Amino acid sequence: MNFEFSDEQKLLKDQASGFLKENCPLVSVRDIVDDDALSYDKTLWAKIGEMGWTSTTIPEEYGGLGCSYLELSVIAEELGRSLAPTPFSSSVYLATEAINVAGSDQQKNTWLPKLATGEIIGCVAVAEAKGQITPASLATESNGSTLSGTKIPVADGDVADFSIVFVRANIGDGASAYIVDLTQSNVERESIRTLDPSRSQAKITFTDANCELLGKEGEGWSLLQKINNTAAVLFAWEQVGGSEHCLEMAKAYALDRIAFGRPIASYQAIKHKLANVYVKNTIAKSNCYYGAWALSTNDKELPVAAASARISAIQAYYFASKENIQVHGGMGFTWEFDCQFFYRRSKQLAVNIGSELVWQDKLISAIELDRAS
Amino acid sequence: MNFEFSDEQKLLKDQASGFLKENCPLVSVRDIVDDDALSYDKTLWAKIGEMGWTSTTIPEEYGGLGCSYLELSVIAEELGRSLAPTPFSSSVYLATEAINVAGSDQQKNTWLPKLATGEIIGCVAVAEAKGQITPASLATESNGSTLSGTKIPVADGDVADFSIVFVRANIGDGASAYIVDLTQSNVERESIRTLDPSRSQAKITFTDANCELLGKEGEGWSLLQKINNTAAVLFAWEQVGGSEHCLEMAKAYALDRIAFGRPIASYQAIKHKLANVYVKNTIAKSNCYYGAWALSTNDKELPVAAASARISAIQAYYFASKENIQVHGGMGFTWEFDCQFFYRRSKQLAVNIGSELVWQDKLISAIELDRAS
Amino acid sequence: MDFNDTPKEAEFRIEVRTWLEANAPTESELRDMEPMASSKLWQKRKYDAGWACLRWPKEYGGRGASAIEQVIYSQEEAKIQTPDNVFMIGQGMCAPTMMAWATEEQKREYVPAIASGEKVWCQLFSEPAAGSDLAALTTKAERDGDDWIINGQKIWTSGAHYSDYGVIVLRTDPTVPKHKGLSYFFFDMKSEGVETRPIKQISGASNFNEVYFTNLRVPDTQRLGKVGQGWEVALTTLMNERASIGSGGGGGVNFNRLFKLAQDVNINDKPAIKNDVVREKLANWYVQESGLKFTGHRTLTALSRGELPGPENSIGKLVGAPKSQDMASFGLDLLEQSGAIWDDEYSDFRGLYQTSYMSSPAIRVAGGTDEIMANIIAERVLGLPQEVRVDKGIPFNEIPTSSSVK
Amino acid sequence: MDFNDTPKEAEFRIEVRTWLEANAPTESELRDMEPMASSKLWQKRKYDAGWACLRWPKEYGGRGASAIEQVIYSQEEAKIQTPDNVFMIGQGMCAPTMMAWATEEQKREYVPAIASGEKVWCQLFSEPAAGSDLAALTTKAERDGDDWIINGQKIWTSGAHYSDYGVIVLRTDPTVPKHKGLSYFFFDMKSEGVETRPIKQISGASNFNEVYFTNLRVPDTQRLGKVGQGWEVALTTLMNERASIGSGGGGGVNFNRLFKLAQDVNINDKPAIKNDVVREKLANWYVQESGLKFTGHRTLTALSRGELPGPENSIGKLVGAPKSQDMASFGLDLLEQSGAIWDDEYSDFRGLYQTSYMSSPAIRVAGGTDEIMANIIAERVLGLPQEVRVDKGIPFNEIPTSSSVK
Repeated sequence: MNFEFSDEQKLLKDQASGFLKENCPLVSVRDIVDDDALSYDKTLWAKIGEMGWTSTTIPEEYGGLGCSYLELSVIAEELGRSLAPTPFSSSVYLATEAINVAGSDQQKNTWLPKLATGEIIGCVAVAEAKGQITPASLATESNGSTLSGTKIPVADGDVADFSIVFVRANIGDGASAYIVDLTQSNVERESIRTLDPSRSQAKITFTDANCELLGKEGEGWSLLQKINNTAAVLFAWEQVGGSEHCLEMAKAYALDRIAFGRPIASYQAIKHKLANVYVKNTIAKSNCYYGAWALSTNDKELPVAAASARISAIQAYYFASKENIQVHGGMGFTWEFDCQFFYRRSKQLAVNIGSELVWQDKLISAIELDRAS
Repeated sequence: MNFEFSDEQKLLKDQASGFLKENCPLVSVRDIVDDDALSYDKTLWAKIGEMGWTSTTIPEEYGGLGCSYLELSVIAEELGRSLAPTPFSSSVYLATEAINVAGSDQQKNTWLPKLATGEIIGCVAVAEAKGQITPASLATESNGSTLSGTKIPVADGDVADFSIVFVRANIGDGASAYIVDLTQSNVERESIRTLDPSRSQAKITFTDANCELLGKEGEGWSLLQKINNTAAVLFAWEQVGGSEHCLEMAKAYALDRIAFGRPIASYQAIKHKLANVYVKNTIAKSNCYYGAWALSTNDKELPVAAASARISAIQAYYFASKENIQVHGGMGFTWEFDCQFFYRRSKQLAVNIGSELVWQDKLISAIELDRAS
Repeated sequence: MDFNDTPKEAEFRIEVRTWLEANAPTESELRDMEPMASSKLWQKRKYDAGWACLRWPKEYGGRGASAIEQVIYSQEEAKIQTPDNVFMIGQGMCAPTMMAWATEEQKREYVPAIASGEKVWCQLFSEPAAGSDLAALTTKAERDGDDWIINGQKIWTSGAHYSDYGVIVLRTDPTVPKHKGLSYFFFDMKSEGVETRPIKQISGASNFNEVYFTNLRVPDTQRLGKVGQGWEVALTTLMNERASIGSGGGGGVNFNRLFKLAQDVNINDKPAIKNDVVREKLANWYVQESGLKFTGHRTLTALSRGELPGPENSIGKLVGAPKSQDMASFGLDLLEQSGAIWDDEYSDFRGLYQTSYMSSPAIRVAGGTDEIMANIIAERVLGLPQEVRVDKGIPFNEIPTSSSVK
Repeated sequence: MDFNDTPKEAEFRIEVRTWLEANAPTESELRDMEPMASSKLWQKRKYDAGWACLRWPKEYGGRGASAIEQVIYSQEEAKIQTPDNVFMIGQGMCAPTMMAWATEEQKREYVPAIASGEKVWCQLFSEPAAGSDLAALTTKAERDGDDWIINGQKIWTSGAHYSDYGVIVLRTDPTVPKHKGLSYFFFDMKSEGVETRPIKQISGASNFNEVYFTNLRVPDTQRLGKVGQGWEVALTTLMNERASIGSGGGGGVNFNRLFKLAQDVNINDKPAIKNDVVREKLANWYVQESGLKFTGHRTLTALSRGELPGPENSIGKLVGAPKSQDMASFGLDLLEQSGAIWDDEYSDFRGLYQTSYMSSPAIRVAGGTDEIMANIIAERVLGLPQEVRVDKGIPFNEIPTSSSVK
């Protein structure tokens, strides 16, 4: 039994932690939030590219490090802990993954080396309106060489260079995926104000935009499920990193804040609240370990492992981030304090690739499938 | 605004409370539980009949008091508080109600006067197997004059004189209701051991048993819904009475029990637990008030009011009864202590006329219907 | 049991309604008026006709009415569109304290002007290191002849920036146990030495202020109660605060709105309202809302009978605040990716769920945290013991403080 | 990261498996044997072959093995059918305490007999008025020459009725602060003056006993630690209890069983597993179970590396116990009316859900209540302050007691 990261992976985690403490303190998250004109931290993004994190799981033949998802997991945890305001998740967990999984050799050669260095940013465009998206609800269409429609919101769509766009298909699973250069003139982009201003969202209108099929026609929805499973594990690591940061903040504040002559950390209402945060974080983290293992070995349990990690991480982060504010009392809900950033991020991550509700259903479906066979 | 019982109703409640404290202390509940041969407290039942409680809502022309459901509500609350081990709910809330609502003059004349005095006991037989019962799942059938099939479990079916039996119908709402004399030879009855031995359950096998249609053929399911709405409110009052008793017990124990030199009631874990019990009880009780009002005025909001009372009362009683045990620590789960009786009863009442799950769905359906019109 | 007024109440309700219909300010009257001017216009009109602060004695600008008459008036006024009420703190908390503790002369001078809306008052109690533990406040008043010199900082003061007067609790002796060293004053908010700064909340709104005092001079004649009796006076104010918070909750999202959202968005290509989880959650929230509503009805019934409602009222906030937060969070989940948008142009439902998600943390704290509310129910309703107090009887300046308090 | 043994562990596992396959008691061997005799037969066989109490030193009957070897052995033994283990308390708690505190002579006399299963031991700590607050115990030992005379009552003693020896903490001085007045002994359970009565639980089972002492005589040579040092000795025992409770939970109902039930019963004429609420609840319980399972894997990994797992283990019981209760309750709801039956003949699933509903309250209390578990996590894992202790430094006989304690 070796259910732990290797020493090298732990070293990588320590390096990531140190790097982000220096290059991404909470004050730099605040800078992005406070300035509407800033979509992400460009300096940080450039350095992340230099560190090679964007290339972690890209095969060496395409300029990547060819590392496993275990390495990417430890990076994700630290990115989540620091709330790094970058398009890392869109570009690395989703767009890179989509091309890596479904791209032709030529597509891989075109995009992966640049994604590896971080010189270009990718994103994924699925949503078109409020509520859950299904193939049947997609309005965006393509004739194979151009596509038209409006996607909203697209995480990091305002800063990405290209997007994987999911459009309606009348065959197969009902959807197809296309690679679209977002810098072309047939693409109109607009930044949108968001619940979590440290992560940008966009509205993108495609009008006969040039596009290139990724994978096969009518296999887009399956591709999306596949990359969402990967992203679910990595998002979960970010969420756990964030939850743990919340616990540290809440603990530090509760130990310092005196009420009625003693630290509020000495009251059971606070002690048990923090114990519950710890419990939820531990449950989530242990599920993340399993998710990382299943991802790294491409185990057939991945759908179950990914859903478990995501559900428990969503629950842990919501609880940790809201109770962190609560422990901070009046200060917690002031703009001046940092508690808000975690609370915002917890929801941004929770709705980005399908909410808790969607994944609970997915988990049971995966188990049903598993037990039926 | 007069959202309160009248002085006469309050007096009735005080009388009921006094009567039950004297005639139904917890030790007599224990007697019924400890002795497998005892299905209910016959002495208490006889006295309840003498008090006229069984006749509360029966019209005067049939020998009843012709009182409103408000009077029955205050009695129900006290019966629930005392855990009275009698077939009151089956006979009064369900069987009496069914005949009162759907019976012919002759049927009313036959049954109601005897139900009023408590000399006979009625019950309702619906369930046939595990899980939720629907018209389509009913196997019991009737040719109009006899019926055959097995009902399990039937609350108080072993001690009742007659039952309203719900059978499959191929017209209307899919079910018909029949009155069946349980003392006839074509009916075989067997007492079943129960989760709450203070309330009896039976298996009843009908083999060409003589029966008499109640209401119209193919209108049985609607009748069941109607009497279940009434029963939901009255059950809820019983549940609230029980929940409040749990809170009193837990409070008294917590104030007396010393740990680390002070009463456990001084620890926030216990204080907040009891505060939460109080909150849930209050929510449930206020919904019960509304349910009682809607029932007494036969308001069109009754389906919503009944479901609200039932859902909140189920939740309150489960929480109060399990946390009462928890507050009592090791003593709480011993046979010697009385906490168990409330915990058992809370579940008996929760599953008797459709679980929380069923009523949550009903509530939203009623609201949908309401808003659509 | 019925929902109707008694005949006497019904008669009063008609009187109220008749007056309101004839006198409520019209849209054209208020056009181009600043919000404060609108508020004052309406309050003055009510006052002149005897419809301000109904429960107060007539000599201080009230009507000498009963509690249930006050409720009926409020219900009726709530049915029509009227200007915002900026007088609530003055009328709900400051004036009752003045009536209980000020000299007869002061009452006649100040209280009617609160009823008429001529003067706006605010309440300055909380401090950065004295929230739930209010009596730990450190802003000090030092005697200087006939005046007191005040230095320090208050926080969470609603309406400080537009108030004419404030009531304040100050530490006049740090060497005695903490509840003993406090005194209570009222003062002119426009005085020199008072600086008000808005606090920006995470929702973007600024409902509260910080107020800084630098050698503010307050005459001793504006002290309420004796020196050292400030805590007792403050309790008068706070008791009235609890009463006026009522069943609270607020926060925008409620059952009706979430029900509509669930009809409006899809899960698996079907309206979300058809999803069993959505139904279950909505059902649970519905019964909480109806339970609170009917608890309110029971309170009104008590009022109607001349009884005083007890601290049971705290359940409104204790249930309502986390409910708002969870409902907002669930609403965002139903919106899926769109939940992350909070944009005037693009947010569905005008950003209701996003706004509520970001506002609800404040509701769980302001006016007493969830934890304090649970304590109140445990101690005052159920009669359970108070928390162990390690600061009892210890001189205030020997009690440990948070490191943030210099 | 992988789920496999290291080569050394794999080798050891094969050795264990080989021995178990060759030596596990066969059905025919055990036929007609009393459960206690079966247990003793199997334990003795393990002991003789060096497979009992693996981590203990060889001189006391163990194997001198590592923690991970112990785990591997347990995993392998769990895979085959073996007689019930009635030695857990003696081996898990009593023997480690003896090894830490007894004389060399006593260790050699008593400990190997625990390993071999020749003698069964139990632990007598809790009392009716000393549960979570164990040190409040009042059962007293009074010195009489070379002996101590013991009077009082212990409770929650598993296995008292079949045990040969017991370890016990007693009050030897009520006039000093409570932790200072305790002493620790071991004694012969078959002595005169010891009376054991089973406690009937609400589930109908009797897993615990009350034990009454009337002038029980215990020689002073059977004292472990000094007079007044009993609390310190008891901590040795308790530390080992925590370790052996592990991730607990138990209680019968788990995800797999509830999943099957949901396939088996209908809601609205469709299998309950198709209902979204059922799916949501099952999903949430699944992630809790898998989270606990993988937390256990992380603990095993630490053991495998020779590290000591910490009090994080408490989360198993804290999560698992209320989960069992809620799952059982939900299972009964899915059964609808049938949920109220608890009858050998008629209960579905052999009464699993009913049994679990009635057993789970005990799980939330035994071995530390939910509230104590949360305290342990808050204090020992997160380092938050301990509860305010009003009984600190006060002579034991001046501390208030529950009215139930005469």
